[in-house]
Amino acid sequence: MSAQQLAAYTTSTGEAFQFWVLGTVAVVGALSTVFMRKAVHSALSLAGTMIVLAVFYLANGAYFLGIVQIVVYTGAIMMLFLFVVMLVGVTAADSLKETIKGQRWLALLSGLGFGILLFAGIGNASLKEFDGTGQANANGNVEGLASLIFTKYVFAFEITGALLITAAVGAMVLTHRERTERAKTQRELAEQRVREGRHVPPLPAPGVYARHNAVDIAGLLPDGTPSELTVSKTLRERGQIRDVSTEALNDLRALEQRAEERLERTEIRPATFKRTEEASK
Amino acid sequence: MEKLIALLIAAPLLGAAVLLVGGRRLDRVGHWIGTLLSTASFVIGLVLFAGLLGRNAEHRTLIQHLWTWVPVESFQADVTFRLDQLSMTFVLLITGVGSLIHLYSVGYMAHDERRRRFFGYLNLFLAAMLLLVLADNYLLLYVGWEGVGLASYLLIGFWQHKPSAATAAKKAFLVNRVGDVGLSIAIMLLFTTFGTFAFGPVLDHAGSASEGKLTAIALMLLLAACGKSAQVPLQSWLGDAMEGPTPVSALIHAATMVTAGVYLIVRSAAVFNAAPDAQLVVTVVGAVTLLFGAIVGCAKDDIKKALAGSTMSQIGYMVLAAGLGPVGYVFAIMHLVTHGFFKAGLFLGAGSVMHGMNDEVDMRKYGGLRTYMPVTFVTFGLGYLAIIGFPGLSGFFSKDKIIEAAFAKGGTEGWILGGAALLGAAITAFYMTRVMLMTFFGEERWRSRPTRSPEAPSAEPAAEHQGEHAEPHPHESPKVMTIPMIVLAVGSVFGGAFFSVGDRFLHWLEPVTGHSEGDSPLSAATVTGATMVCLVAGVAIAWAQYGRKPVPAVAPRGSLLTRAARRDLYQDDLNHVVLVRGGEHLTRSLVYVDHTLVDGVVNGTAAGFGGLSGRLRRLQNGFARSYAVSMFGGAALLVAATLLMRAV
Amino acid sequence: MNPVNYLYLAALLFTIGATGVLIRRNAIVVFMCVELMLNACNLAFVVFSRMHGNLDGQIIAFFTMVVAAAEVVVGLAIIVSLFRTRHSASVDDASLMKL
Amino acid sequence: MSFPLLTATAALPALGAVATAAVPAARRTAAKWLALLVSLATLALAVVVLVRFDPDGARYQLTESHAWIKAFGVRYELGVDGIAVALIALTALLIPFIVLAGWHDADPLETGSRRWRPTQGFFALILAVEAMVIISFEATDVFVFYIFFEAMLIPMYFLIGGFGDRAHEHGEEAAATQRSYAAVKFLLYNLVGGLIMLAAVIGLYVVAGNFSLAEIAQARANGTLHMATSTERWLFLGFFFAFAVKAPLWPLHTWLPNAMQESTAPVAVLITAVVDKVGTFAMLRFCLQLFPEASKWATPVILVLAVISIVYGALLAVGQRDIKRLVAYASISHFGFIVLGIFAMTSQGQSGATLYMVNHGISTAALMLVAGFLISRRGSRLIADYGGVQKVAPVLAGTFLIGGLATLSLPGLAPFVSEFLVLVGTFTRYPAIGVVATFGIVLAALYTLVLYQRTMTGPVKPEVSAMPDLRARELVVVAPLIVLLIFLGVYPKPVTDIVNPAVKQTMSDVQKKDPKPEVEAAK
Repeated sequence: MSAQQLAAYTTSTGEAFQFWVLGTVAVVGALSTVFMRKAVHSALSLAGTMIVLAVFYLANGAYFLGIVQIVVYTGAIMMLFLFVVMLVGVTAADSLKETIKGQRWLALLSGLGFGILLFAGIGNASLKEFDGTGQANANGNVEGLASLIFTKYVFAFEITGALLITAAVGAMVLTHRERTERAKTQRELAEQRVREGRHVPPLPAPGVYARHNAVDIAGLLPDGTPSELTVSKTLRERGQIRDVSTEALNDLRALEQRAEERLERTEIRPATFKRTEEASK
Repeated sequence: MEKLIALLIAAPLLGAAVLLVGGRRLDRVGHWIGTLLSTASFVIGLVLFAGLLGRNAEHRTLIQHLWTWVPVESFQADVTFRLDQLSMTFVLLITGVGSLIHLYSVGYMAHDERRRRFFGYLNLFLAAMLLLVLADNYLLLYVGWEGVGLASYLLIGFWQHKPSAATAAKKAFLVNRVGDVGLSIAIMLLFTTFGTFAFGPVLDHAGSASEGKLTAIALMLLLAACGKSAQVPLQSWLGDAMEGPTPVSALIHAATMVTAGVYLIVRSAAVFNAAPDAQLVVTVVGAVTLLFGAIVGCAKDDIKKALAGSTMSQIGYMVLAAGLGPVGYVFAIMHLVTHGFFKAGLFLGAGSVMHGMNDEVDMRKYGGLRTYMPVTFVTFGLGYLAIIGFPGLSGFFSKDKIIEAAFAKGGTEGWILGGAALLGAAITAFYMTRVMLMTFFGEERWRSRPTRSPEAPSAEPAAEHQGEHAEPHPHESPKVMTIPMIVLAVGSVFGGAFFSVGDRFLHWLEPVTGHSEGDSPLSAATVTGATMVCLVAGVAIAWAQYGRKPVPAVAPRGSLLTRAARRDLYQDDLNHVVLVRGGEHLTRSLVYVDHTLVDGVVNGTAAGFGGLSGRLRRLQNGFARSYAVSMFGGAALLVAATLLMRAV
Repeated sequence: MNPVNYLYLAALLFTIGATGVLIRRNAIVVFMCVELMLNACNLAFVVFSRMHGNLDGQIIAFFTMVVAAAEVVVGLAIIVSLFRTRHSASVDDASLMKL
Repeated sequence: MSFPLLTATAALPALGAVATAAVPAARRTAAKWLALLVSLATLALAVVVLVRFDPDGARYQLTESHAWIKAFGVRYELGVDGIAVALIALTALLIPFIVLAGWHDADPLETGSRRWRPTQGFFALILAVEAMVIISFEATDVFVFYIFFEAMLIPMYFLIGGFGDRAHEHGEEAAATQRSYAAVKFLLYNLVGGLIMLAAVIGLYVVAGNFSLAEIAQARANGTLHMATSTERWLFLGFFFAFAVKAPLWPLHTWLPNAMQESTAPVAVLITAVVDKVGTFAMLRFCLQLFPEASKWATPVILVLAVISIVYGALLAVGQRDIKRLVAYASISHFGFIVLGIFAMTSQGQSGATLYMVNHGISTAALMLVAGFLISRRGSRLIADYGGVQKVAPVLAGTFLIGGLATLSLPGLAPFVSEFLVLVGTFTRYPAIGVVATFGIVLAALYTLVLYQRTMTGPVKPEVSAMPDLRARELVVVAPLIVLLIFLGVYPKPVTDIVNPAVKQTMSDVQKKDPKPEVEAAK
């Protein structure tokens, strides 16, 4: 057989080495995509797998795809994922505990079976001849693809174009929130409050200390516990309220100490105190 | 002249339509419209009668064909009228008595706010009855037949707010329906036998049919007659029918409708003549009813019910006569006519009495009324003499002839039937005398009257608004009521004589019904003598019982027979137990079966499928992921399948 | 080494992705797993095109990417609006297919 | 290509249905008037058909034929014989009354709801039913007939399930459940029948190779199409079962009482007076024409079933406590008469049966609609809740009585003629069965009079003491029906003239002659 063919179905040891190393990486990435508890981590590991795949494309002579894989997939789509993850809540980690009875076992079972079957299928499929992409890529991989896309697959191409447009519009429609009813005026809101009878007065303000404008610090109730009402809904849902009840008490205690220290001295110099008062004017 | 026949029916029919559709605005004149139209019909009848008399005997049949009614292949029913001597007789009786009773009702129903409707129904009845007797084929006759049934239903139940009246009406209609089944089966048999059911062809060819078929037809006709004419075993409705206003009882349940059965038999003479067995059955029915009615009539304290019993028995006479064949037909009709006079008269008299007595119907609350209502007394008395067959009065001639004819039947049957007829005459004399005595003689039991006795329910609503315990002030009825009574009384006095002198009636009817002199084992004189003896005996016994000693105001327990007779010889109770109760149970069980069995099977299968699908439904738990699992598993199976395919 | 191993890898990734789809409840992660499966397919296609020495496989892979992009856009949009309405991205919460 | 009259007759109500459904929710009255006008226009068209139809002409007239599904040789073939014409006329005649009677039945309980538009739906559905009924009377292609025979169920289902009586003893939600039960029952029964018929239709296609009634009958007649006896019998049973369910024949009748009891009076009339007629009509047109031998083979059993229906229905009617159920069972009894007449295989029987379909339609309409007015006044269907109505509302009671008398087929009213024809027709060939059936008339009198007595007579119940008499609209509904009952009772010739030739045809299909009388006495 010619070297050409030989090159076709056996590969250089370099490629073999690359395959075994990166392949493991890819599999690990895939597995961690599945088993990471936090969506962010899954997304990142998936990105890793994709990059590995991009390399494999290049190795298989699909230069254009390789680049596209990196630019479009890893660059765009995965970023999109991350955006959404952030939108939905980075911190929101879902438990891997299964709710549907027997679901997990069935899933693993069928997955295993499917995998085995695939392997068997590939195994006894006679895939010996690899006449590589040599002459296919003779005058450039991109040109080759282009000539195919704009001749043979032109209709499919156009249709996918249309599909993309539709998808874009669809995404906008889905995510765009139409204001169905007129925004309530202050007056109406007030009336509603009175009608509902809860919180007739305005909500209590968050406990703000001079040292920073902390909307995320709940105001404290007389017994020193933080009041949920004082912080905005979003923060409450994100669970990002900073509970400062204890440190507030500590500060108070510290204050008292200092006051006592003061008290020992202030008795003899009220004038200065007054003067300072005037000075402050 | 044929053209006039339709008018006979049209006049009262128009009246009925106008009065029933007209609404309240006719309330003031309604009764006069009704009376006028029935009288008009009577006048037309007279004109036609004159016309018939003008012709010679064999051309006295007028046919008027109006239109083809139901044409389906060989089944051809036409609306055709036939006016011959027989129907002419009926026409005159119906319209004549009818008009009188219309007149009477004007007074009698004066206080009823639904009088217009009442007259509408009366006219409807007249129309239907005329249709019945004028029809030229059995199917058209059937229409009239049911029409009078409807009218009687409406009139019996005229005071519908009384459950008793409504029930009585329903009962009457239902019992009649049973008879109608007979009539319709008879018509079907006629159709299958002769291919037609028009009087002409059927009666002409009656002889050529097989006797079995003819007997069947005749028996079915008899069943119909029993229903309509209240003959045993379908007599039970007549007594209750007295719930209706008295004029109704007089017109429908004494003079005309109940005699339709006799008309049917006489009309189908040819068929009966060819079916001797059927004839025998007819005579037996007649004889039995004659005694049955008479016995019942003896025991009733309700004056109308007593008269109803007597009606039953008198019609029994007619049926008996009709069953005797050509010997009896003429006399059956003659007795029918005379009976029409005096029985109507008696009922009107009874009505007049009730009118004067706050609508009290219990004879035990009457007594000594002759001085208070002389006209009623006289007319009633004449009717009484007529019905018991007092020599010279109409009842005498007609009934006597029937008894003769019964003996003339010959053989043991002849003796039995004749004996029954004689006995009947005696009992008739007894109970009529009883009625007479209890009502018009004896001390005045209505003074300081006690509470009304339970078994005599008030027949009229007037009782309610006149107050229960108001002591009645017996008084003569107004002219408008007495005049018809007088006319009828005249008829019941002279009718019989007029008909019998020179056998006028015989010659008049003979062409239609045919006539043959039977050879009686007894001479006419003997029979008459025997009848007289029975009559005297009956009167004497009645006098002994009710004339001499005072009548107790509350009915005594009485002998076994009396009690039985009070309850219509338990025949009604039998019906109730067997038919009503049985029927109720049957329907109830059927309803149950329909619900559980017939429906249950279907619902069962339905439930089965429901359960199955309920189980299958568990798979669809709505979780996308479990659907995905099944999908994935399916995919795996597909791969496996393909691999296997490649393997083999 | 025989390039067929690429195919084995693809199969492996595909299976992993599929299983992930089945066992994860977070819609986003499920989505990622779908992407993983798609990529596995792409790899297979690329390898096939190498196998047959023409570019059709790559073309198909290319189209797959495009479609996947479209699908991701729409899918994520759906997830977002879903999250807006029911404050959760769990696929089990959207069990509306049940009657 | 002349004007497609038959198509128009069916299409007009169909379009009307669409138009009515499209009327905006607020304009309820407009929808009503539209529906009424459409139904009247349809009536006019039906009259045109009636006039254009020549009784002594060809068997099928005003025929239309267009290729439809070439693959199975399905042709859109329409054509009417006398029987069909009579029934089309009946349908077109009754619908306006039904619409008028149901004028307020579908008014929404709470007004102002913008989306909910029951009124439009109600009348649209009625018109849809009319269209389908008419076209299934016209179809001479088995397949076309089958389609509409089945499609009819859909609007009927919604009419029964969606628009029940407001009057219910156990309150509204109980009414709703019972209603849906009735609707589902109706649907299931008829669907099962329809499925079996579908099998038979396919079988017929396999045997005959096309669906055209005329062609198949022709081929049967001149022997070019031979069916094995067993095949013919199976096919016959398949068809007959569906029709027997629709008719309904004992023991397949139990859907009718529920359906009629739960639906409003006009819909009940629609069911029993119009839709069910398709079943009996189809027996006459398809069973006898396509499978004469099998029909004759099955006759004894069918006659027995029919007699059972007559007596059984009547007895159960006597036992009912619910006015509408009573009428329903009475109808079952009457359908027994119709089937009896059809399968007696005499010209009297079959003419009578056809006439019976028409008369029963009118009489039931009269009785049921008046009953509906009564129920809508008192708000209860139980007979026991009434009494003495006659004194309060004499006109209502009077019309009710006339309707009842028609139901017990009193001579002088239309049903008598048909019933007697059926009885005679049966009697001439099967005397015993004829006699048994005749006793049905006693039972008919029983249940009718019991109903009248309990509701209308007796002392006035306090609940009904304030009951208003018939209003103008209701009179307009009832009066014409009554006039018609009387007219057809006195002069049914117009109908018989149309029907007789068609019946003669059918008789020749089954090669039967009327039995000859013993004595030829007829002039």
